[in-house]
Amino acid sequence: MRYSGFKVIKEALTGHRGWGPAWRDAAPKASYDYVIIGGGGHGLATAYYLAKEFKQARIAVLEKGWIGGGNVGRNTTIIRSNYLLDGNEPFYEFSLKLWEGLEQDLNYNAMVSQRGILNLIHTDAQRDAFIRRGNAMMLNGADADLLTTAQIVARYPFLNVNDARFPIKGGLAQHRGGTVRHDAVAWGYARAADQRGVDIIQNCEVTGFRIENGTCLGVETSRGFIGANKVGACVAGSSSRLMSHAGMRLPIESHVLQAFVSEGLKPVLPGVITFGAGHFYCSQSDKGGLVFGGDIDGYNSYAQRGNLPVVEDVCEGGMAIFPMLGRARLLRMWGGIMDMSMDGSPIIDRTHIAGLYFNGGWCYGGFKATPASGFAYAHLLATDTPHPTATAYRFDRFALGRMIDEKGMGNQPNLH
Amino acid sequence: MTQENRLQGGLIDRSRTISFRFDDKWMKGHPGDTLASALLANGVRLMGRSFKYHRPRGPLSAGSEEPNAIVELRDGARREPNTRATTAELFDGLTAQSQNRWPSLTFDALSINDRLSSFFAAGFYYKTFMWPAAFWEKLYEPMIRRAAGLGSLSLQADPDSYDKGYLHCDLLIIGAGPAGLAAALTAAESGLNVILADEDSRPGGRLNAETFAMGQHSGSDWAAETAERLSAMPNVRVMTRTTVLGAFDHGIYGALERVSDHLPVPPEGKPRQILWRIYSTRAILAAGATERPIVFENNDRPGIMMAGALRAYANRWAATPAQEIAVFTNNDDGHRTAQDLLAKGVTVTAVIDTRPDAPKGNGYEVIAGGTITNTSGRLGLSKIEVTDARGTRRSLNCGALGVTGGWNPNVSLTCHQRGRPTWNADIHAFVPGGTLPQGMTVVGAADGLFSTHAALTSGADVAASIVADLGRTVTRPDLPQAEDTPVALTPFWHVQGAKRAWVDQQNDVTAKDIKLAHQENFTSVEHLKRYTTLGMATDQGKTSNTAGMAIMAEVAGKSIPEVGTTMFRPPYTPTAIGAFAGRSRGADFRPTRKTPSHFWAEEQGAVFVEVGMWLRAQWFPRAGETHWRQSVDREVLQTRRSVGICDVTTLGKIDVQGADAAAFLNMIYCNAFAKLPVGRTRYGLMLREDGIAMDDGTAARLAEDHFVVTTTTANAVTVYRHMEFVRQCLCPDMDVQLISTTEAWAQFSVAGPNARKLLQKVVDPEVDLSNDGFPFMACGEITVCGSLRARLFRISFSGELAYEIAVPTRYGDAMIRRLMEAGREFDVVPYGTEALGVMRIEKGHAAGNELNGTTTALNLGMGKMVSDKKDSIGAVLSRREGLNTPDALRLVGLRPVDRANPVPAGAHLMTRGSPVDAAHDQGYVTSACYSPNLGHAIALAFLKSGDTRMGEVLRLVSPLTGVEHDVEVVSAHFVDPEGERLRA
Amino acid sequence: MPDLIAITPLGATRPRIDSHGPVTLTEVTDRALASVAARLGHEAQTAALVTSLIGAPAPGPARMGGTDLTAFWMGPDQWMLDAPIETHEDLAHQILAQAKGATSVTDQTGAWCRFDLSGDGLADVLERLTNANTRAFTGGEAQRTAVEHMGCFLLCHSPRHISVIGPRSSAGSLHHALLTAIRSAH
Amino acid sequence: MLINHPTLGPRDASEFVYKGDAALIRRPAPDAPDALEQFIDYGYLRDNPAGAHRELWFHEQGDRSWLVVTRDTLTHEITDVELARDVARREGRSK
Repeated sequence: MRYSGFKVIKEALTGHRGWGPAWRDAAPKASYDYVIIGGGGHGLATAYYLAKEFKQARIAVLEKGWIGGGNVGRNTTIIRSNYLLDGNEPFYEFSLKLWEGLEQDLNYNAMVSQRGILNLIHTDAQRDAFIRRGNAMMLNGADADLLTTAQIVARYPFLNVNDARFPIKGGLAQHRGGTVRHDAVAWGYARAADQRGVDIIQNCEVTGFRIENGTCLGVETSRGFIGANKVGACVAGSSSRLMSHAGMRLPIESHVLQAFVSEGLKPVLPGVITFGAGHFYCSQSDKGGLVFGGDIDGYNSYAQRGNLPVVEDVCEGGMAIFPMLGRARLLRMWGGIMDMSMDGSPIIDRTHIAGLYFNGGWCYGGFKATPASGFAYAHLLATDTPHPTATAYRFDRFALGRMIDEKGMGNQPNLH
Repeated sequence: MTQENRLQGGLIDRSRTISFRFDDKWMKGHPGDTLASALLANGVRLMGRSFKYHRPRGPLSAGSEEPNAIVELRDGARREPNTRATTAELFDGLTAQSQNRWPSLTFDALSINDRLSSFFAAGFYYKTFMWPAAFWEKLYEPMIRRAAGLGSLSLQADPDSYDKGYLHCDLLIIGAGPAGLAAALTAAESGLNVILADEDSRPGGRLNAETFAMGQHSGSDWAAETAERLSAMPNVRVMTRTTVLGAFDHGIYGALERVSDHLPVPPEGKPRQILWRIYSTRAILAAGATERPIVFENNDRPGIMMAGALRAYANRWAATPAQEIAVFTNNDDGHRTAQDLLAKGVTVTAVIDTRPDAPKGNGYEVIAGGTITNTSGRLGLSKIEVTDARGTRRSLNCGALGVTGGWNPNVSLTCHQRGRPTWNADIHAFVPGGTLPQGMTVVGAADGLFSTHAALTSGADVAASIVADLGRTVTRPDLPQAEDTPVALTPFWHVQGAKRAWVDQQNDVTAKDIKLAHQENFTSVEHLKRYTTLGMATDQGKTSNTAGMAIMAEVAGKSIPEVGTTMFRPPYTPTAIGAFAGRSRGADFRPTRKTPSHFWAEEQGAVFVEVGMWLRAQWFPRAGETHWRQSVDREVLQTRRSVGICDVTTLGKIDVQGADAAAFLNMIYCNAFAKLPVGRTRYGLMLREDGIAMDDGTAARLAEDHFVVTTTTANAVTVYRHMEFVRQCLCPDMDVQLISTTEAWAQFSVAGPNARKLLQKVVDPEVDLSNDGFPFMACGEITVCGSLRARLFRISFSGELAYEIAVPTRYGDAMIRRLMEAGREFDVVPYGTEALGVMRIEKGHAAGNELNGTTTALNLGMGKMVSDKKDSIGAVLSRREGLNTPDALRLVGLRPVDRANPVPAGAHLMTRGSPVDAAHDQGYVTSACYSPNLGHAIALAFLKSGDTRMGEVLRLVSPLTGVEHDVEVVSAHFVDPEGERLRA
Repeated sequence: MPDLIAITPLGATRPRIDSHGPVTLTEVTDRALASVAARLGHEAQTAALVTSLIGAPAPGPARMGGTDLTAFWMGPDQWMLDAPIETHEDLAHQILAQAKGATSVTDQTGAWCRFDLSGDGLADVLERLTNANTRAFTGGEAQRTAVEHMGCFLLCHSPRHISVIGPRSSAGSLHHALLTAIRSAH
Repeated sequence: MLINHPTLGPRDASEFVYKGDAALIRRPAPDAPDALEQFIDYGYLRDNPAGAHRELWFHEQGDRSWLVVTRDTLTHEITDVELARDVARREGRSK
């Protein structure tokens, strides 16, 4: 069933009896060509593009809980392609382009909203670094704009420029950046994949891999064995737990990242603001909640919750630039498990086990990457060659010394 | 207006009458009122509008679970959006505005949404607004955003201050109702260090809302006396107006104390609120329970309230929403409500009890087995339609309706560490279950024990067992006799056949929305919540979640526990962001570090720049200089011509001592230090274990077993941490001791041809500064200005004949003045970080812009420094092939072919004639400046195989800043490449 | 004596004193500091050195000791010595003379600023600044912790007299934080 | 979180700086024939368990000790804390 304004009106007048399920609850079959482990944004997108772009069939997505229950359902909804390094920027720009056409492609309104993202500059050295970044973005075909303090204050008159500890000296903007209604991304991909015959199997936890002489034959699950020609792992924060069943150790640590939302407020923030010096970034949802976050808690964790010091640190950053926030109330805080990689960049690659593929290490950048990650992973699964924008996301880059370290923090995941 | 609905009695202070304003009306109330109770007393039921349909709404509750009666409190910069009228304490002159309505609360244009509601069913927006694509951002979204949101921010800086604090206790008791008070008495009299926190201004919990007797006293009197008794004890801290908002790891709780919210403005110097971090050995949750509604047609009109709230308004605040009230119940509380209202002289039209076997009424009509099938009244309830057991409908006039579907224990805090509540079939509610936060026990109504007697005994018993656990002897207090009525309830969640029945009143989620979610396969409780927005409003679903689960269970053919609950998250109630920030805001966001010469530099009118937490002089403008470049050029030229002085105290200094000090430096630096003679300094490059350059600096050997290591300003802390890691974790038995001395010494660089002459005038006579006596890279301990101990290093960042002289910090101010005075005959200049930067670029020295965390020794042109004769951190991984490719980036110098052109840092480099895109990127400019010595711009850059491309002309491009022209690759050593000046 | 005039951490020639309610806040500038750390295998000698210097047992973890010349614990086998500056302007070298290669000594006088809180209700002030349980202090505690993002030592001479020793470069920020907390609490 | 410091008792985790898996104490021998492979494993591969995790914390706002903390990454419960220097010695890092 296609969604449309007319359909909405028709159903409204006929008591909404015509709406069917957004996706079927499929029962697992004995085997598939492709089994994608993880019903998050990336897994569902992978299944969708496998079916749509690569004309593959017999695809299943296995989800241990409810689809979209991982980071796609608990992030701060930002999309952008303001990366510095050649290994990253083309990929994220590809992703941003996919976002731009996503809703028509999926026939689902995920509220892709390009109201812009702004990174504040506080020192000359920072400006040098942001100019280099902005140039790298433009050389990769993305948009970037260097703003003066006056231009920024004109757009955000309530920014603290009077008694700021770190005075604002300008900013790097990407006007095509913005936000997307996060849950809708999972539901939109699920619905579109389902319509192309993908089996979405919830409450089906993968407990092991069946591997014989170096080849993966399928997965053991809480609902029995499921055979597969190709198995694609796509479980973000749970990557190490899952791949340990295949005897793999990963260049990944799992960390908790907290995020926050305020009570609903009339619109004040048009776009996304990032205050690096204060470890704070913020946007305002269409419902009016200020959605904000900051650094990860910084210790290995699989508990989807954090602690007070980071909550306070983030709010300090917020008050430092938005002193009007004092009387806005924090409504809810939550945590997600980030698959923090050793250089802060992801992995989309084959494993040493034939038929077993891996997608992970997204740190806290996974949401904006959802379409490109799904597309590139589908490309790898279908063709056994990396997508042109994802050639650098290899396991062996650490052994070869070809790290993609945007922040220059080295092999310590909690610093990325 | 008169207080037409003010009743007799209550716990308000009638001796004082205070004024407040709601929208444009001034009204009267009494101390002890909340905004909601005062408005009700003044005959106001309509207090707000709902989020989506802008339906008229009045208070549903009398507490922090309130979904409807939310207002903008106060004006101007102090405006607080979305404030619950039910918890806002009334003060004289209080002002409040209704919100989310236009033009007025009684006439709201957007209430048109209500008429169009069938088009706005759950999730409708996911299905439309997609054509044409461009319209989303241009038309649809702006429209939606304008309509969205509730209250509005003032857009001004919050004028109030906030504190943070830290408390420690043996036992934290959350909630000062009967259970909490009994627990506190027991623990306190047994000698524990107790904190008793309650969100209300008045201890007692439901005791203040009910007519229960506690022995000889009224419940509220007993609570007040008990709280007083506790407050008087030295080992107890009673904290009212304090909400425990979250249970964090290891017995740490977050709590918000509202110090001044009940006052017009906070007293001078005092905070508005304090965020407390409470460290507790044990905790008792006595947070009580929240009443839940029954869902029926048009159940959201102003005047329709929780039955318990009606009792609270009548008994505590002597206020009622109307003089004619009906009650809709599935349990005996409905009848208690009727009796309390009657006792206050309010007419009870009827009690509609869903139970066929409902108890007889005592002075009021009971409609047993009846339900409410509709209501009317545009801006407030006027009639209800009742359908009795035989299906006969009749209409009853009433201005208010009390609804009760039973009570839900407040389990929220038990779930903050992912514990899941379990279903208790006896009371038909979720009770604490799963793994509770470490050290937490639950008592009273929060644990599903609903009688006052059970609350008292469970509180006392649990406290006693904790006392015993902590090894103290238990002293049991005398507790009064209290009611012990059993729960009499027959589950009844919603009236069948309703077309528009509200589950989540603030977010306008109806029973039909929940059924639609199920129809579209959003059946997981998390999907239900996210698709319909059930429970995501500012009340976090405190009154709506269970009914929502029940309806979903019914349509899904499951039991309520099978449907389960969503995750409870902190904070327990929405909390001001300012409180989480405390005093760390504005200029006090982070501490400021000042150099020893800061006060002197201020006198000179220096311009300062942030470097980490430090403020450093960036340049020293002189009269007549209109552009910073004039000042910087002058400082550079004068330093190279004669002599200049710069405060370099901010560089990290780490004292390294011990028999193995040299071996230790060999480990942390990639180059060798073992053979460095005493009295000499050496440049050192530190790698991270991954082979990337981490930091650079110098190490001066003051004695066989004593070095002073310097780090860059930015990395001082991380390098020290790293060195301690190597010392304690990798080399535990090296005899080496580390301590930071960054702040112990005021250090000044004295640079320029006349540096020696100048210093000679300051050091004590016996110090030999001659080139032989104190050659380049020498170091030593000397005395200056008459026996003051100092350290002297002959090192040079500027490339000039230069020394760094260090004196005890307290003398730094005097020292800079003395040096400037001694240098007057040489026209000495102070120079700032800009001139420092220019001179180091002229010399091709790498700094932060080059050591950016991705560059190797090879990139920096120091590949040969990485010794393979010894083990050192990072040496092995620096040998990976990807870090040693022939086309690796190399540090080079650049100058514009047309000397008039700038060379901006951050620009990229392209081979001439090649396309200008990322695929053809050859490198980038790291540092750039105008060289006053050369008379044109110069830059340092990383260039692919740069070492083999000297003289090549490249295309420099900076599309971001609109620069594109040719530059020539040259040696990075622009000035004095042979280094004769610094050895002079 | 050098012919230079030292200034206080707050930048004046005379120490700053503030009073509010029951609390007095005093900038203390008349103390010399030097840290000592045991050389490997000389832990006992170093403890003995500290003992002899302060005329009392070398203080254990998070404790201070001594009367005129005092010491407080900084870390494993590491102490800070604290003496009147007029008699010990050159404390580090005075100790070094007795260290006999068993102990590493470092001059710390210039590295720190010190503010003394005296009067009643000091815990009410400090509980708004640090997570240290200062209410439980009875005297003799020496705890290193963070105060408003600054690494500080809290020395409890008595519940009515507590020193806050912080990084000298941040003296202004520390003084401001202390004063604000005093005004907020009293 | 609270970390029960072996010499100082329970201290707020916000006084500490986290580094990572305590396996970082086991730095390979640089002269081994397969030193490069060993260092790649040491530098980049982690067990990242969901459960008991031995990890390194530095008491930066305290006594400057590196600690080895055994903490459950699912519940954050801490079951053991040692001075890293003692652990390093026990693991044979004495020269």
